[in-house]
Amino acid sequence: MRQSKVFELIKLKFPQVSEEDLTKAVIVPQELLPAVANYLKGQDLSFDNLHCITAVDRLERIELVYIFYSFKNRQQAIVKVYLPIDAAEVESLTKFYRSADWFEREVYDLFGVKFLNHPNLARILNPQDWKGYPLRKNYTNPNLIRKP
Amino acid sequence: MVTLSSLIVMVLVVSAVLGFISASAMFLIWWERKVSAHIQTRFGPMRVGWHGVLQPIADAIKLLCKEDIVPVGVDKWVWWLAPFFVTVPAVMAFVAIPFGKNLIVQDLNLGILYIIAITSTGIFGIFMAGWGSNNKYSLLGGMRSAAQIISYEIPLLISIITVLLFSGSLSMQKIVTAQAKYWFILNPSLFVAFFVYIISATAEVNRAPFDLPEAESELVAGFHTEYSGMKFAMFFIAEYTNMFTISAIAATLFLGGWRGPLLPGPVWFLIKTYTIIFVLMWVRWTFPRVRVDQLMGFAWKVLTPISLVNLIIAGWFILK
Amino acid sequence: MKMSNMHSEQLCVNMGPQHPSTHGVLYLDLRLDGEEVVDCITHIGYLHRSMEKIAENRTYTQFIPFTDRLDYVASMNNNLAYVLAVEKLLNLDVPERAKYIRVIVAELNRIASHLLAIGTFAQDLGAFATPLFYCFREREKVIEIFDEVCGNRLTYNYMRIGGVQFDLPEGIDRRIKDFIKYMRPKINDYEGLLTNNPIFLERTKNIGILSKETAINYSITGPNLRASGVQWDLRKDEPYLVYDKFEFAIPTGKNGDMWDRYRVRMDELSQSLKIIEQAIAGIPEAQATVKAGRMIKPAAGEVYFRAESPRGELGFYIVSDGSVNPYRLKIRAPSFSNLAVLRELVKGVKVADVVGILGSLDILMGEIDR
Amino acid sequence: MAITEQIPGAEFIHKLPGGPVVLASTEKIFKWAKSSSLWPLTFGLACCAIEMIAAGASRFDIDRFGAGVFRASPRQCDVMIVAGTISVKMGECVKLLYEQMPEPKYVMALGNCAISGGIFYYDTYSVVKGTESLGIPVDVYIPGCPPRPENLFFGLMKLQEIVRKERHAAK
Repeated sequence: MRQSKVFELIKLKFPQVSEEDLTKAVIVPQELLPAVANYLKGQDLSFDNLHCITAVDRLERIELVYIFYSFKNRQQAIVKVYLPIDAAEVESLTKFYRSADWFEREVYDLFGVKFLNHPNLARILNPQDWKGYPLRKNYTNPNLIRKP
Repeated sequence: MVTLSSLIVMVLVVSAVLGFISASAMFLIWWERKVSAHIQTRFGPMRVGWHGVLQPIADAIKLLCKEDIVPVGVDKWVWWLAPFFVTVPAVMAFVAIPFGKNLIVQDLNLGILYIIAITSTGIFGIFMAGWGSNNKYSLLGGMRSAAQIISYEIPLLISIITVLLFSGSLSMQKIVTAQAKYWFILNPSLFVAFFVYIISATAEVNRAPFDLPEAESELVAGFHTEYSGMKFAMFFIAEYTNMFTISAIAATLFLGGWRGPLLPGPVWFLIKTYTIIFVLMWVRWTFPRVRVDQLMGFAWKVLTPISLVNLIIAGWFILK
Repeated sequence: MKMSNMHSEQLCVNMGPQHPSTHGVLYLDLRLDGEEVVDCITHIGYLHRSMEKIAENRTYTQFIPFTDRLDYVASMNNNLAYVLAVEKLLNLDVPERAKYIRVIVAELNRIASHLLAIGTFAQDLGAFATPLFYCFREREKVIEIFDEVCGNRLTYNYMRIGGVQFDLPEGIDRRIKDFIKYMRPKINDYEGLLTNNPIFLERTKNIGILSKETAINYSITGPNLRASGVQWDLRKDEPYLVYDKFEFAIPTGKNGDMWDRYRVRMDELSQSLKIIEQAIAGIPEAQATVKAGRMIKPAAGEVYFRAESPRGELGFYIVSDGSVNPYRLKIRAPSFSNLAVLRELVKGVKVADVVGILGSLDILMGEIDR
Repeated sequence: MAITEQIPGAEFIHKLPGGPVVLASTEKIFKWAKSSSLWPLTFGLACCAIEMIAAGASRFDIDRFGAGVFRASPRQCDVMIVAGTISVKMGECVKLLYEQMPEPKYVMALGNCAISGGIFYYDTYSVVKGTESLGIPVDVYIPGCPPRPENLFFGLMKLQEIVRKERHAAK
């Protein structure tokens, strides 16, 4: 089963999703994410593994990248969520996938994306009193010396 | 009434014993480092003296001139006294150990009882160190050691009682004399007792695989985590002295003490003792550590029943 | 009265960041009830070196040495996963000989890494230093080979985009064959020292059980996943390089306890030796590198590639905007997920088992904190 | 203050004929003991820690120099080998560990990261630029990324030299 097949199946159930041209990733509107994740985990597709969550700062928006994996079908699916940079909030997936716990904390720590209903949304890599979100493109810190 | 001459003799004997203890502890520390190194295909200390023989002396002098830190929040008195409570019983046990035919400080007629009674008080020091340090690792180490020593005291004593059934005396010299015909270890029931004794004694002196009170991979350094300098050295010396004591008791009770052909008594005694110590070291550098509940289970469910049954069988043999 | 009804005041023990058996700078916040663990909160980030930020300011080639320092016990495998990801982005195919060389060095490094894992695991269980030093003795042999191949002992920086830095030196195949011959009986030595030791069995059997479902749900990968009974190895299931040409088995466990995790690593040692043997036999004589240029400018796009590193699936998610630097580079480190499950595993065990379970998971702080 | 001045009655010994000689040789013995028994702290930060273990393992065996007793408790060790990158989060802990060590104490910065930040100097927000920037005085720098165990031994021998050449046995 190819990524496009996964997209078609999701599209059938959720007509609002679209496909990213360049990467063929499934773009999901942010309010639909829990429903899509629930569907992905369900019987039809059985994506039992949330392999990775990451984010990309595209200046005007933050792209959340979810990589799902199905051990049953040996199949990978990349799902993206576009978030506005000034109100980066999305529902947490911890109730479906336990691995989401630390991945989401990491994204929160480095990009400042708020995951709603996360059991313990605290910084994970940086100290708790850290200011700013380091992997955003506009991040500055006196400790950060640019390579000449 | 203490006369001057007896006072002088006393001072001489005490200094001889103390000298022997520190020399023996240092030798054991060096030996352990060499044995462990050779087990691990290394050399161990090489640069300080011939094959590193001066290494423990260098270590001791260095520890002597280290800063003595008293951490904030320790229970001062308890913390200060703990190393002494560990070291003094270890030294006192030497009173009743027979090194040779006449080479014994005082042949008490309750010798073995005295040694066991004295060495068990060492636990106070360990527990004081654990409690007084105000450190959680130390506390856990102290608690473990208290539980461990109390549990292993029972099979240890029962195995010794088995010996006493055969020797008919508590005096160390009389026990050695009782082995004139054959070593006690050759008796099947005492053979079992010997192993029970060695295992419980290993636990008693906190050696691997029963080194839970100072388990490095779990509790950093266990009960002596907060000690530095000379106080730490005292724990170290006490540990090795205790190891010598239990091996000496094993040699006396089961291996015929200083008895042996050709060589003089003290030499035989030391050979036997150091052989047992070597076996303890060998075990230490080979086995993983047991867990605390397994340790207790082993004492109560395995060793105690074995030693009790063994005692009954031995008693039946003697009565028969 | 039943023992389970007895509770004492909760004791909070801070294990780490400096602790002999936290494998680096991990900080565990243990809540104890006597000796029993009630809860364990894991704090990471004490080795956070902001690799991902560095990547955004380096060219693709310049970032290779940084991947060495991710999982510093298995640098070759990190190099490999990274260059394969970039090559996938570039759609670049490397010569056959380079693929063989990559397989050989990656498998050698897997052996070195597993040896360290087994040694430190035994150390954590309290077998003081001896098994660890035995493992290091054999590891030195691997390092010697690497020293000859690329001139460094720990951080190799050997892979290049489009091949490898140098071709293998003369006569190295002889040395590798010697190593294989030397290593096989040594594995039996470890079996004798640890596997059948009653204390070791008692300490590891049925402790820290990680079920299949939990493992998948927590996104555990690598030997830890296989120990839970999932037959899954990227080298077999999504073969990259020339792994599909070799014959090797995927060792799996049954219960997912500490002993199974140890067992899987032990078995993988001999499987890796088998792969190296076949690779040495089949290596073609050819050019080892294609010129990819120093300044690589991939077209705008995104790629996710993962490879089987000794600790699990190491993934690189690279976003390119067409310039010489990656726009964003995400490192999906296997240890990160493997450590996340610790809290689940240690509930209700004794303190001594916490370090044992941690050792059996074989985590490495370098790639967790990045 | 010299260690011999701490000995009770040192002044009196100094006045005796031959007293200064005794004191000087005592001082020498102390220095010898200190230099031949440098116990390191079990404290690995990053990559260099693996090389530090390798230095202690069979092939290299740091125990030959009497420095093989890796103590896990900072109270019982003499030399802190800062082996690896110090992150901002870890900085406070490193300082605390240094303060917990009893005098006389020494610090070896093992590897470029511990010296200056190394390859993690530029473009990072979370790496401390070397041990000295934490306010910890460093006695021996051992460059390399990571340094080979031989380099560590060379650094150790240099440290022994420093200890033997100290003006006073007590720092």
